[in-house]
Amino acid sequence: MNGPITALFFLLALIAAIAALKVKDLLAVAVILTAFGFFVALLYTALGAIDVGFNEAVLGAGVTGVLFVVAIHHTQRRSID
Amino acid sequence: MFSETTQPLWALVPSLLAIPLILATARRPNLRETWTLLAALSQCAVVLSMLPWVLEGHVIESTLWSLAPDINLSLRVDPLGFLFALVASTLWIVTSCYSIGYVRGTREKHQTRYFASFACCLTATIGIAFSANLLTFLLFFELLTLTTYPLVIHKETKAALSAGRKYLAYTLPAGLTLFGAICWTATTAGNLDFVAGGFLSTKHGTAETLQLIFLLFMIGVGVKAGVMPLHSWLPSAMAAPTPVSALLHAVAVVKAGAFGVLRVTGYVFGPELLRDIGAWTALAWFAGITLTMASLLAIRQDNLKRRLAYSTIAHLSYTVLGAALLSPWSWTGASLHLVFHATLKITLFFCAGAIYVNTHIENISDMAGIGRRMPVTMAAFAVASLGLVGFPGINGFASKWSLALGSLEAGQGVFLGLLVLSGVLNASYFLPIIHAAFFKTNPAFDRVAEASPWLVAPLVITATISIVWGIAPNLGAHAVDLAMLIATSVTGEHSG
Amino acid sequence: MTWSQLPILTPVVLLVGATAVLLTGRIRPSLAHRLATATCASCFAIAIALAVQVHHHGPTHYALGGWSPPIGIELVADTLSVYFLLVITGIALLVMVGAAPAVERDTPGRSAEFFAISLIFLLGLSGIVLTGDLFNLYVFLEISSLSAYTLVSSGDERAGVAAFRYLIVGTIGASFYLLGLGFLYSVTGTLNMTDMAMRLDPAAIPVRLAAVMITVGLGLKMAIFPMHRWLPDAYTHASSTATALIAPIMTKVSAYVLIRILFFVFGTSMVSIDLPIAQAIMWLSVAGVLVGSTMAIAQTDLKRMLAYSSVAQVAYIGVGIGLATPLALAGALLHVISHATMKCCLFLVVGAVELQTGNRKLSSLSGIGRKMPWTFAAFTAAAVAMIGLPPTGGFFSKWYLVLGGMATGEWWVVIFVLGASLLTATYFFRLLESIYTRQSSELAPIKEAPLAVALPIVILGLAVILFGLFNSRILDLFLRDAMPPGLVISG
Amino acid sequence: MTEFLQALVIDRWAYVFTILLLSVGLYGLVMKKNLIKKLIGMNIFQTAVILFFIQQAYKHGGTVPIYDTTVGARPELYVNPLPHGLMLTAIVVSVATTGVALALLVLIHRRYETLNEDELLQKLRES
Repeated sequence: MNGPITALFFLLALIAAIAALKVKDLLAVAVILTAFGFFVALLYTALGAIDVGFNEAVLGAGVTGVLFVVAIHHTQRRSID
Repeated sequence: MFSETTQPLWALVPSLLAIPLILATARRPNLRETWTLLAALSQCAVVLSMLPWVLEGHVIESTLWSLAPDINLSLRVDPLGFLFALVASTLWIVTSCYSIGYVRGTREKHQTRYFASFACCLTATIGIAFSANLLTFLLFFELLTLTTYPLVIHKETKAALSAGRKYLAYTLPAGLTLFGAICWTATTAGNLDFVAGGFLSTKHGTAETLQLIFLLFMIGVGVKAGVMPLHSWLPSAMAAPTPVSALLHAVAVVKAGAFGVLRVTGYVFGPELLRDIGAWTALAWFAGITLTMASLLAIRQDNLKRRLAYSTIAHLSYTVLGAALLSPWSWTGASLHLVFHATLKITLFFCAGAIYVNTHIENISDMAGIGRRMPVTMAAFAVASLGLVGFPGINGFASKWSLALGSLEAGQGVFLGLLVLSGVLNASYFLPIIHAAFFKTNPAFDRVAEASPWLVAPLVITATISIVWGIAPNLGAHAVDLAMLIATSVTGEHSG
Repeated sequence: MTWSQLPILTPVVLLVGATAVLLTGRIRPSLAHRLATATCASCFAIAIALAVQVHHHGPTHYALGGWSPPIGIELVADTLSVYFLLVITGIALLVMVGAAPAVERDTPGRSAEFFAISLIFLLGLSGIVLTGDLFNLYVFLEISSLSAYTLVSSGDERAGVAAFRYLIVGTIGASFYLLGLGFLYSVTGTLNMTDMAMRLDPAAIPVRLAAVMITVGLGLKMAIFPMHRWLPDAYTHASSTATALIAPIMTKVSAYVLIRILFFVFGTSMVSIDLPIAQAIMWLSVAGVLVGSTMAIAQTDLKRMLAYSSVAQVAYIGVGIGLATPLALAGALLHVISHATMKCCLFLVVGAVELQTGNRKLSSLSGIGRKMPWTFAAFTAAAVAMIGLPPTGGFFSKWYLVLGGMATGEWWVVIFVLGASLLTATYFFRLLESIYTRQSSELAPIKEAPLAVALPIVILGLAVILFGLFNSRILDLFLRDAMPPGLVISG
Repeated sequence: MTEFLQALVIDRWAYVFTILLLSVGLYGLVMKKNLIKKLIGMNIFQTAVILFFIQQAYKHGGTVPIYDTTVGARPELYVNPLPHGLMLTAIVVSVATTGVALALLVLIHRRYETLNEDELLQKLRES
């Protein structure tokens, strides 16, 4: 809302989200998802929610990413869509 | 503890108490049957003990607890309910004796389930008789449906199971219809307590609404009463053992239906409203057509029990017709027929069962000459058939006579014609059986003798009662007095 | 301690119990079950105490951490929440009592974990009914849902897929709820239920959007048609104990949230007059009743049949909510307790049958009624209640529903509700017939279930009948006071 | 309604982004066949909801909700901190859900050796 920086983060998050759904290599997807989480965390910070931003960076980006990587490691890497 | 207001409650206790006792003594048949007999005797005694109060015109009412806002689970003994309870509980005694002889004679399986279900049914029947409002009535009515089901499928043969399914297919939708009708009544009237002369009036809705409610009620109770075209479960249900057919399909279940018709016409709608909305003509015509058609169909049946079943359908419609005509005499006749038809039809079923136990014959065409070998049984059969035909000197005459008077009183001569026609038809499907039984011979029966005393005694007793009441209808139970009390309270006029 | 602290006690006891069960499971596994049962028993006792307290002194408030509302989170025990708390803890206790053999069979060596998660599940549910804060409710909703997914996954080999589907649907439901909550917060600036009810402007567009979103979200959790697809799989493939625990109470608690938010926060007039939300719920529920009953007829697996009948029966509650008249809502609330008891009874019987025979195909049940007389006597009572015949609880909930429907002139609803009873009768009588009449030689060595398993079943079977006979006691003790503002049961 | 939409697009363009993000999540949930992709869709959906809350808390010209001596005790100048607190919890819930879901996926893969919905249904039907 406060100008171009927020808008940029929004755009990046949106692109990351779409990419996460489009890319077929799931390990790459996990990385993109982490990036998505990171952009969202930045967004939170830009919106004045520093604590939520930290939380998202650690949990939303970090832990979730690791969880996905572990799960993909245990299952399969390729996805048909 | 034993006061006037608790008495209707105590009437339910013996049969209810008998259920766990019967189940608990499953391994000891003699003890188990003792419970049944004891329960039957004490139940009858409790009911009879209320006779003086009822004759004095008291209406005994006892409320147990609240079932829903403004609606209580309450029992109420008025002349009509009393009459029905008396018939059911008295005939339970004889049926119990008969059942014991029958199930042992045919070595039925699952006898414990049989006796327990029987006790359940009796509880439900007495409950129906003493219900003080429509919700209590519905409660026991559905309970009767449920507890009869195990008895219908008792033999567990294919025919019995499909008869059970047919029974449910008719009675469950009927129960729901009744449920809907009762809900509708509760919504429009805000009250469900039976009142002699009816509690609904034209201010509770338009004529069309009330006609629709009446139709729903009649479908609800009419299925059990076997009013055509809702009758076809009844002949199928004859797959049950004979004592079941005898008590339940000649007395308890179908009479519960007929009793329901009396309750709804006389105590919910009332003669005045039914005349106003014109619903009585429709009911009367349904009953009139049923009693003619059923008699005609009975002639075509070769299976004795099925013929009796169609005869039952016809005779229940006598009661329904009497209720529909709304005159004092017709109501007297309807109430009397509720009682008198019961003793007659139960005798006939007992005879059919006695023949089956001894010879395993079910078809009438095979019964020629049996009267010579089982004279007592067939004599009782003859008495009961003549009673149903309407022969003077047997109790069926008294009720038919009142009904005839009632139809004249209501100015509906055409129904008198139907009654007479039905009497002739009755004769034409019963008399050939008696004729063939006594005046033909069949060497196959040479080694056949009377059935065991457990079976013969009950049918002799019921036949004797029929004759005694034929000569003095008011003896003992004051049936005529009670019937007149009912007619007076409902129609507001004195009969005779 | 004082009586006003009772509301917090249930969640705390459950949390402590869960931890203790997990720890003792490591040391003495046999102790875990007893500890879990004891925890449930004490929760039931607390619920009773709370009920007495609320009955005599009115709603009990407890401010968490001493922060008074509307800033802090508040626990509120009023009649409605106490009623649901009694159902939850009572059912939980009865399921727990006989759970040991089945759990040991279904999740060998991990029964302590199973019991611990069950207790967390109950913690979530009791939190939902006790909280007075809408966001807190979301958190408890997710706690109970997460443990429910885990419990479901403990079943047979297909349970994982069923649980995953349940998880996706459940999370979408919760997210919709949260989204709706966001809208509400944006216009009112509060999350406290009572506070919000006072500040709401029913005409505001965000409020209306929120009402739709929250209804959709809870509809998913409650399995209202057409959002019911997850339920049959989840209930069928979960282990028998998990199903007996989840099926009777999980959807009911979602119904509680729906009632609480629609009638207490939004208000009756908004959801039934300003917006056609109640009508939508009603018609979807009618469809659910018909679809659920019809699908149940087609099933060959006992558990799956019961699962579809759950869809239909929960829809009855939906019909009552949708009619939004005092009597219909009373019918819905009465159906909560009666359906919880009968469905719990039926699923416990399934568990007992699986335990004794290792099979639950309908065709293999022929003649089992004679082998397990007590269990199946209770089963029969519950089946009769499902059909809605007197004198059981099922009959009377239908009675109030139909009266409520007639009062508002919704004749089609009345006809469909009554007609659906026939469908229910079709599959239950077919089942009863084969249970009691046909003979199967395979069943020869089958015996009645052990006492601890059979006893809760019999108690539930009796309860089904007693709740019917004494329904007006329930009505007087709980339902009259539990009615939302503006709806009064006359008489 | 049109006024509401107008206000949404012009004054609050950020909400439009959030709605887009919601739709992307929903699209992934409904359209994707791979269960992990579905889960990612769910994650995006949840993030969008959380974002929505954070946006509500935001005020033009508001500062971070940490006491600042230059601003003083004037609540209208701070961003509303309450939704932040709530969303901390919501994020934890969402991560926990993801964790459970991934565990289930590992379980499913172990049994059926696929995470494709169509293949899974096929195998379920066969067994």
